[in-house]
Amino acid sequence: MSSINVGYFPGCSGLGTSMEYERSTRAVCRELGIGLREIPDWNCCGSTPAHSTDSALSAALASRVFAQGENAGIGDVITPCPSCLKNLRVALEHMEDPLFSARVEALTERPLKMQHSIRSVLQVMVEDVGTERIRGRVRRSLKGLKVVPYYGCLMTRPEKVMRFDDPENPVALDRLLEALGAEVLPFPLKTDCCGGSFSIPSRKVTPRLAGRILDMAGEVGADLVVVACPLCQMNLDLRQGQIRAGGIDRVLPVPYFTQLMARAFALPEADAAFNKLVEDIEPAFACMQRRAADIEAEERKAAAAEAEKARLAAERAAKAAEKAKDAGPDGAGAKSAGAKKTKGKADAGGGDV
Amino acid sequence: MKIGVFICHCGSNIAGTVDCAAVAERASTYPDVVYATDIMYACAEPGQDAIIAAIKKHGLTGVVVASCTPRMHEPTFRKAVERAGVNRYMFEMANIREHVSWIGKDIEANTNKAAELVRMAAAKLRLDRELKPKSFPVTKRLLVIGGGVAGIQAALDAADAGLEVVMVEKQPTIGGKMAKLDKTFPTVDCSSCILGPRMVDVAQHPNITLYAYAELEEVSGYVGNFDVKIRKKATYVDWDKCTGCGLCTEKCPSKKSYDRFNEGVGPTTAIIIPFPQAIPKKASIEREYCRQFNKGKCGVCAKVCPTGAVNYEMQDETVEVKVGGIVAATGYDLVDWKVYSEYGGGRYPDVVTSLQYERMLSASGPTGGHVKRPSDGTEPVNVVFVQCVGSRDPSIGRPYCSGFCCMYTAKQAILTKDHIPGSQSYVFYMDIRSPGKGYDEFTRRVQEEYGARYVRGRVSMIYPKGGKLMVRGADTLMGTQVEVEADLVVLAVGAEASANSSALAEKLRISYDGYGFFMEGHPKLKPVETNTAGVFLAGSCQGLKDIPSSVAQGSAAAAKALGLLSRDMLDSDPQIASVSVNRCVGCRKCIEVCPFKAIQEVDMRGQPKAEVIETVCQGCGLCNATCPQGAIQLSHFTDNQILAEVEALCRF
Amino acid sequence: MSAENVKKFISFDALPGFLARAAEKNAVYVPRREGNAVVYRSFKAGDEAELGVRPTESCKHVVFPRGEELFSFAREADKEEPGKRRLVLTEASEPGAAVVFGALSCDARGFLAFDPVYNGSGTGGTAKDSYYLRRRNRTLIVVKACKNALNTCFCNWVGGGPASPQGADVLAVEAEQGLVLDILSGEGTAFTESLPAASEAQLAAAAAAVKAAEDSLPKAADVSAAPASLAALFSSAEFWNKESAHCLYCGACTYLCPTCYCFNITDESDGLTGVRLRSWDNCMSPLFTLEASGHNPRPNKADRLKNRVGHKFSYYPSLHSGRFSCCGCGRCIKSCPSSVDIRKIVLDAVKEAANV
Amino acid sequence: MSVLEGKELRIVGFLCNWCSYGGADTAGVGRFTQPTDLRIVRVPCSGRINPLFVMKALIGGADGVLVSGCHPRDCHYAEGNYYARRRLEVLKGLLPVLGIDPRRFEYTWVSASEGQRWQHVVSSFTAQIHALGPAARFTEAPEPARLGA
Amino acid sequence: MSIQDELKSAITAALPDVSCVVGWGAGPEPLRAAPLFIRGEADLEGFSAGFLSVNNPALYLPSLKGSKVGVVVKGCDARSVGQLAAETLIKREEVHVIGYPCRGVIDVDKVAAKLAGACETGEVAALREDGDDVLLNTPKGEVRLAKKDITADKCGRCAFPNAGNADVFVGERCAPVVTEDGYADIADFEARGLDELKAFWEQEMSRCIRCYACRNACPLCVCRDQCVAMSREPHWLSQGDGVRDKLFFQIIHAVHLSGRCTGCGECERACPLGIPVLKLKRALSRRVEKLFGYKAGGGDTPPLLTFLVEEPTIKERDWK
Repeated sequence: MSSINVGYFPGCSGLGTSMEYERSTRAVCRELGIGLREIPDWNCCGSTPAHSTDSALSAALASRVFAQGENAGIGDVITPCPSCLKNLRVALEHMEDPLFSARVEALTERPLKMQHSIRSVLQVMVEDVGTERIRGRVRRSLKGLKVVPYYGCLMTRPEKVMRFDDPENPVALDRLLEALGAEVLPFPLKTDCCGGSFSIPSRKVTPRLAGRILDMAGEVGADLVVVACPLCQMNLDLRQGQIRAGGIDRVLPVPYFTQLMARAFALPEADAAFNKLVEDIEPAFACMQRRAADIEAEERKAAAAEAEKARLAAERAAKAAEKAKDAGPDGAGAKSAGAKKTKGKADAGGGDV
Repeated sequence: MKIGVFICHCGSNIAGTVDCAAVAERASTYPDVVYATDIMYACAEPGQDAIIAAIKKHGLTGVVVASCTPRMHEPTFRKAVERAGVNRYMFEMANIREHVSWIGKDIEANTNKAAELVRMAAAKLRLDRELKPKSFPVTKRLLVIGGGVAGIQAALDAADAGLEVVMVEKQPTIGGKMAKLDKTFPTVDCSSCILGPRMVDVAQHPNITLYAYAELEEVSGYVGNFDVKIRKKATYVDWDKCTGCGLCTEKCPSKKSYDRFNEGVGPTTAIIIPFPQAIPKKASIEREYCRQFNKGKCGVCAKVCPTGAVNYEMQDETVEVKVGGIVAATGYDLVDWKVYSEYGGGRYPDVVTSLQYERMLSASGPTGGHVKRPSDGTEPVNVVFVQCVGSRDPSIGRPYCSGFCCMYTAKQAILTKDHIPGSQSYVFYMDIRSPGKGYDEFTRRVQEEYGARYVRGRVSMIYPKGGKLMVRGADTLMGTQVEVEADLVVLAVGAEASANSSALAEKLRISYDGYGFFMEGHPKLKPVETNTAGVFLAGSCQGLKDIPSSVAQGSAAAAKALGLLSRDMLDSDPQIASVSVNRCVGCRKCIEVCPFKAIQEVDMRGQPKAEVIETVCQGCGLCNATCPQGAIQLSHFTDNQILAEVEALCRF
Repeated sequence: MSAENVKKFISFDALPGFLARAAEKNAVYVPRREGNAVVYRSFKAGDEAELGVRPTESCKHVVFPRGEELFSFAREADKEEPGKRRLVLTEASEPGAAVVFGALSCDARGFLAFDPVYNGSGTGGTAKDSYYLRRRNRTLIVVKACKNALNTCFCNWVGGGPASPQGADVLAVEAEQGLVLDILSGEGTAFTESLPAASEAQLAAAAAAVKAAEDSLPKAADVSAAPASLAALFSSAEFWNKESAHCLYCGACTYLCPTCYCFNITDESDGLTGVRLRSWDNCMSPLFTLEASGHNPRPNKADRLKNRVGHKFSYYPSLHSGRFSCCGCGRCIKSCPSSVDIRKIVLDAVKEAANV
Repeated sequence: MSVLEGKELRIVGFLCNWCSYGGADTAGVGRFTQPTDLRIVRVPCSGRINPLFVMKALIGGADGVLVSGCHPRDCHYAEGNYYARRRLEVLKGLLPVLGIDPRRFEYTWVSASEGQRWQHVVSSFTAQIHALGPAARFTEAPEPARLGA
Repeated sequence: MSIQDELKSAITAALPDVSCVVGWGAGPEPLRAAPLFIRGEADLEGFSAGFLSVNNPALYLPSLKGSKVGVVVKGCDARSVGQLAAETLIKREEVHVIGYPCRGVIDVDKVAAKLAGACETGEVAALREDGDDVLLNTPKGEVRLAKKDITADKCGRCAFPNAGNADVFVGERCAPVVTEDGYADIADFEARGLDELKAFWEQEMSRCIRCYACRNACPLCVCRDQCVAMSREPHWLSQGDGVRDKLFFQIIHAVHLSGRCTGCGECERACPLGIPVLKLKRALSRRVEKLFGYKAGGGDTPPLLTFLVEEPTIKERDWK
């Protein structure tokens, strides 16, 4: 497969709260041959708080990002952050309206061509790279790790803007994690709200909503919750103290999917950057290794049994052939005897039902 | 030609904004117009008499009336001129009310426009030719497609009136959706107790021939004389021999077949009699589950059948029938609710459809009338009903209301309490739609007497938690979010046009709407007719409706069919296409486009020529617009007539 | 007029001015280049006449318009009796005088085939076509002699030549950067009155040009047997099927022909008013002989081509003192989309008839 | 016939009897005010409309032509409007090459119940034609006025 | 063997089974060939195919329906055969199609333009081909012209030089000049603007003499003797000489050919007055191709004789 070259928009979180996402994303992309060209002198995508007060201002910020990319000859852009993605997409859509784009161009003081495509890092991983290629890169399988994927509100919604996966029951991240070797548990709350938007206006709401997600993850037996959004990650990881204080007694590490990819690809520890997580992930990995050992032992036993079965079957076949030969020189007779034998066996099988 | 022109005042409806006398004066200068006048009410008796008198006095050979839309009074005036001895097709109307006086107040412009419309009508009339309808005999037999309650009603009514009836049913039994219901609202009486005897009547009626497990393959012909091909699908059981004893279904080793009749609530066998009261009560083999067909060996049913009715070699068979009229009563199907991922999309076994729930409630159903959770077989306590799943939802292309779900949900909530006295029902609804006799009272009873809790709001999500289902939704009356812990969730799945309804419509050459429901002839005045003469509609195929409405429509369709087929001869509309054989070059383009297969190629002294089958032609004129040399012309709308109208306007 | 045989001269430089002055008095038609064709157009000051390339069409429409309104009619309401209609006829207005400047010699000779049909001479003077005659009598024709022959020319077979004066009022021969004008009629004299007489040198150059043009024509074939031969082959379907096989039976040959004079009459009306129209018709069209019953005595193109050739080389001469209704201009050959060659058909007929 | 000078332009409508003519009736019954320019030719089906009728009107001096039939799937004759749609859509390709503004011809679908839609269609089409102004007439003379000065 | 000889043997081989083979032979002047009906080997002598084989022999096929005939075709002629067969105007099995690679045919009007001022094309005494050039004997001496400068416009946009549906194909297939007809000529023409185009047609059509050579040269004009141009029932046209009626006939012809015209250009070539009537047909072909991806002559049902319930390419105005 040829290498992929795309523009890259890290988003503000990447420089602060989600450094581990940023770091692991770049490392994983390098490993998969995805060339990232960071948009020079990029700025805020115009998401919170601009978009809630002035859509033109928000679009102007987004437009400047695209303009910067355009000046550098960048066409297709990817970003790890779903919130940035949503805002950049919405801006592209709004800019098709000439009246709106005139308002924005008044702010940017230059004409804008908006012929870009923008997608998420996750989307590129599953659509362009593909799970097969990811599976092929795995050097340290996550076998034995029980995970639930958490997509959050924005990764697939609003449906018309994001145009990615099933809006209510997405499975892209599930497939990706399976490719890494992990056991993905059915998780009913994968698109529930983590309360991110309320983290500043209301201290009560966020722990309740985030707690519900963690509680469900614990209930279905997950070792950890895998995320793809910096804001979700912060809410789920950083607030576990508050959540426990609220009565939900769960301790669950919340890594980014790119971090798990980095680990599965056996990239340097610094690239996986697990040390940036608040809740320690190492106990989960320890648990994973124990389980993996058990699974492998089971598998070995099963394989041995299978081999034994095959050996016995071969032996029987050889004996039957010997017998047939003895039956006489008439080849046709030998054949019919063999056929009869098989038939009798099938009948017996039928009677069992 | 001598043309008379009558400009109607329609009281002040027209005269208020059109100078009718001035229009008449201008009309008197038009070609061949020998008499023009204005008149107070042309359609009233004095008006018609005046027209007749003028025809006689001035020897008129054609009449133009400028009044309302021809869609209103063209037949009235045609009859009037005919009374005066003028052929009914030597008549044209100019629509100066709906198209002039009612849509603008500028008297100068309206008067001018009215005069021009009269000019066009007169120009067309000059080229009108006398037309006479032709009579043809009628086949006194009715085809009913679909053996649900609407089709049954239509068939029985028609048969009781003495008409021969052929009924075609896709499934191995008639009864349709109603046969699957446990009880009916608002009387909560037993569905099969009221339907069963009617089904038996169909089987026993001397005038009814039933083809079950059969489909309509092809329809040709025209009103009064349709030629119908019916494909009887292979059941692999000779129904002449089958006694319906059911021994085969007991012995069949393939016991994990999908049970269509029971909506998959429990498994069934590969050879089945759908349910004990099935009509015809005959066994049939579902090939996809049968071991004999899939593995090439088994033969158990053939061995046990006391009459030797099983025949694995059976092939589909085609029957040809001539009928005079057709009633389509093909019902509906449920929307594929699995598109709703937020409700689990089929991943949670304890989320069931309302129709599955009916089968669970039914004493003859697979659970014997015991309501059990499919996941673990335990009896539910909290049952949540979710309304409008696939109804009133533009996001999945189903913006319409299915009409009957509010009522059956109320019924199911009542039945739940009857079956499990300790249970609690919750109903999430958008609006309660209960406009029927005793319907609204019924929805009050379920809340007040049976304690069902109605929550006004949509369900946003259903997810499993600890063996239960969490139903999260909005309570828009309280303005809050609610979560209900449910043992069983019943989705009131909306209905849609039955699968392949559009293909059937195309065979019948009737129109259907964007959802696949068949179009009635007129939404108010022709509710069971279609625009294809001789084809009628009954039941939900025309639009979703409950049992009483379906039955009423079944009777209505039968009445319409009886009216048609009570006549020995029918008149064909003479406004049809005809071929000028001298000019036809036999290029076949008209034959290719005719939607009614009304044109055939004939040989005329070695030359291929087109010929219109007069009784089949519907008069659309598509052939006329297709024929490059204009050799085929639609009577009353010929090229020259339309050109005359255009030239009356555009010749500067 | 005093100088009966005085020839005049006009230089090409002076020609536009001369034509412009003439156009002030009469309609003047000159050949003009339009696209890939050369057609006769009414001359307006500033126009350039094309006197080199030979016109694609003949100038017969100046005298015999493609669609001529004979009269118009209207049905008017009778003021006294509204039920009655009066039919009001209005004659088409009288055409004015016209000049064709730069016609081919063949075009002028073409009118000589028209004349006996329309002036009554063919019928002993009983049937005169006033519509034709009034235009014919008011049209002055200035022929511009051809300088050389084209591949398709055969005027010398039928009694013509590149500088034939027949039918012309003035014959112009190109010489010395201008035209030497031979005046052939009184109208011609009046038309050229303002022009100077030609010099000896100019006359000599003109005579030489005429000689060169005549020499450029191949020797004429003898078609004197054609009338009899064609009559003899009237029933030979095989001959005509073969000759007409590649004909597309369009009307190009007849409508470009200077001698084809057939017409059709239709009323074109919108009900209230209308016109009676005389428009060109052509014998290659199946409608030419289509009868109201639907029967067509000439159903095939072979029948129709036979009529066309037969008319020109057999039936017409038998009615009009042996004159062929063909002037040999070759336009029917030159412009035929499927390369039908009337010369070949006539010669084939003579040969075929001789063999029979 | 002359239009009302300075007030109206010549707009010809071809409407199918079953849907659009009924829609225009419905608009009338609803008293939905419309411009007076349009003159309606009633035909049984949009499939009856030979594209040449449209051309005849445009060449003959119409300033605008509007065709309206039943919505796809709603044709009284099942298929007529499908053929009409293709033919009329193709016809649009001929207008510019002839020197006729393609905006002078439109086709659409209006059902018998869509009185309001009909009002909207007529009003916006009439406004469109007025914005374009009177169409230049093709000469009926044998020889046109000479090009250029 | 030369292509000429190969074609002759192909015709000879076909003759026993057919009533005639339509090809080309010598015409009335050096620049023009004439359609040739070969009924026996004796007729073969005059046969030639090549640069002068302008006429479309498919024209004659519908009138020969009922007996088996042979036809020698260029690529464009073969498209006409294909379209006639698709519309059942001929029976394909009744036609024995002999194809050869066509590298373009002459446009006599272009020769006229090249010779302008020197002589008329009717004065050319002989034509000789010399590789990519032709040599003309004119009264002013020998003139050498490059074939590419005097080849018909349609040949410059030829995507089908080899008869695709031939029963016998002679010679090496040659590469198409273009793979897609871009209709650039129509786009350029339209770019002149509406006012100019209206005046253009008024001027051009004023030359029309209503001879209907355009129609009669069109292989796909099915109506033949029954054309609406002259009929009174229906009465589309007056018989007058007005520009409007004459233009309207061209509109009729174009509309009747929409979705059927293979662009053989015979209408325009046949016009004795040189009116560019093909433009109207090409404007419609361009639209048909864009809407339905249909190129006439390929053998599929003409797009206007069929439909799709959902037309993915038709963007209807929504009247919002």
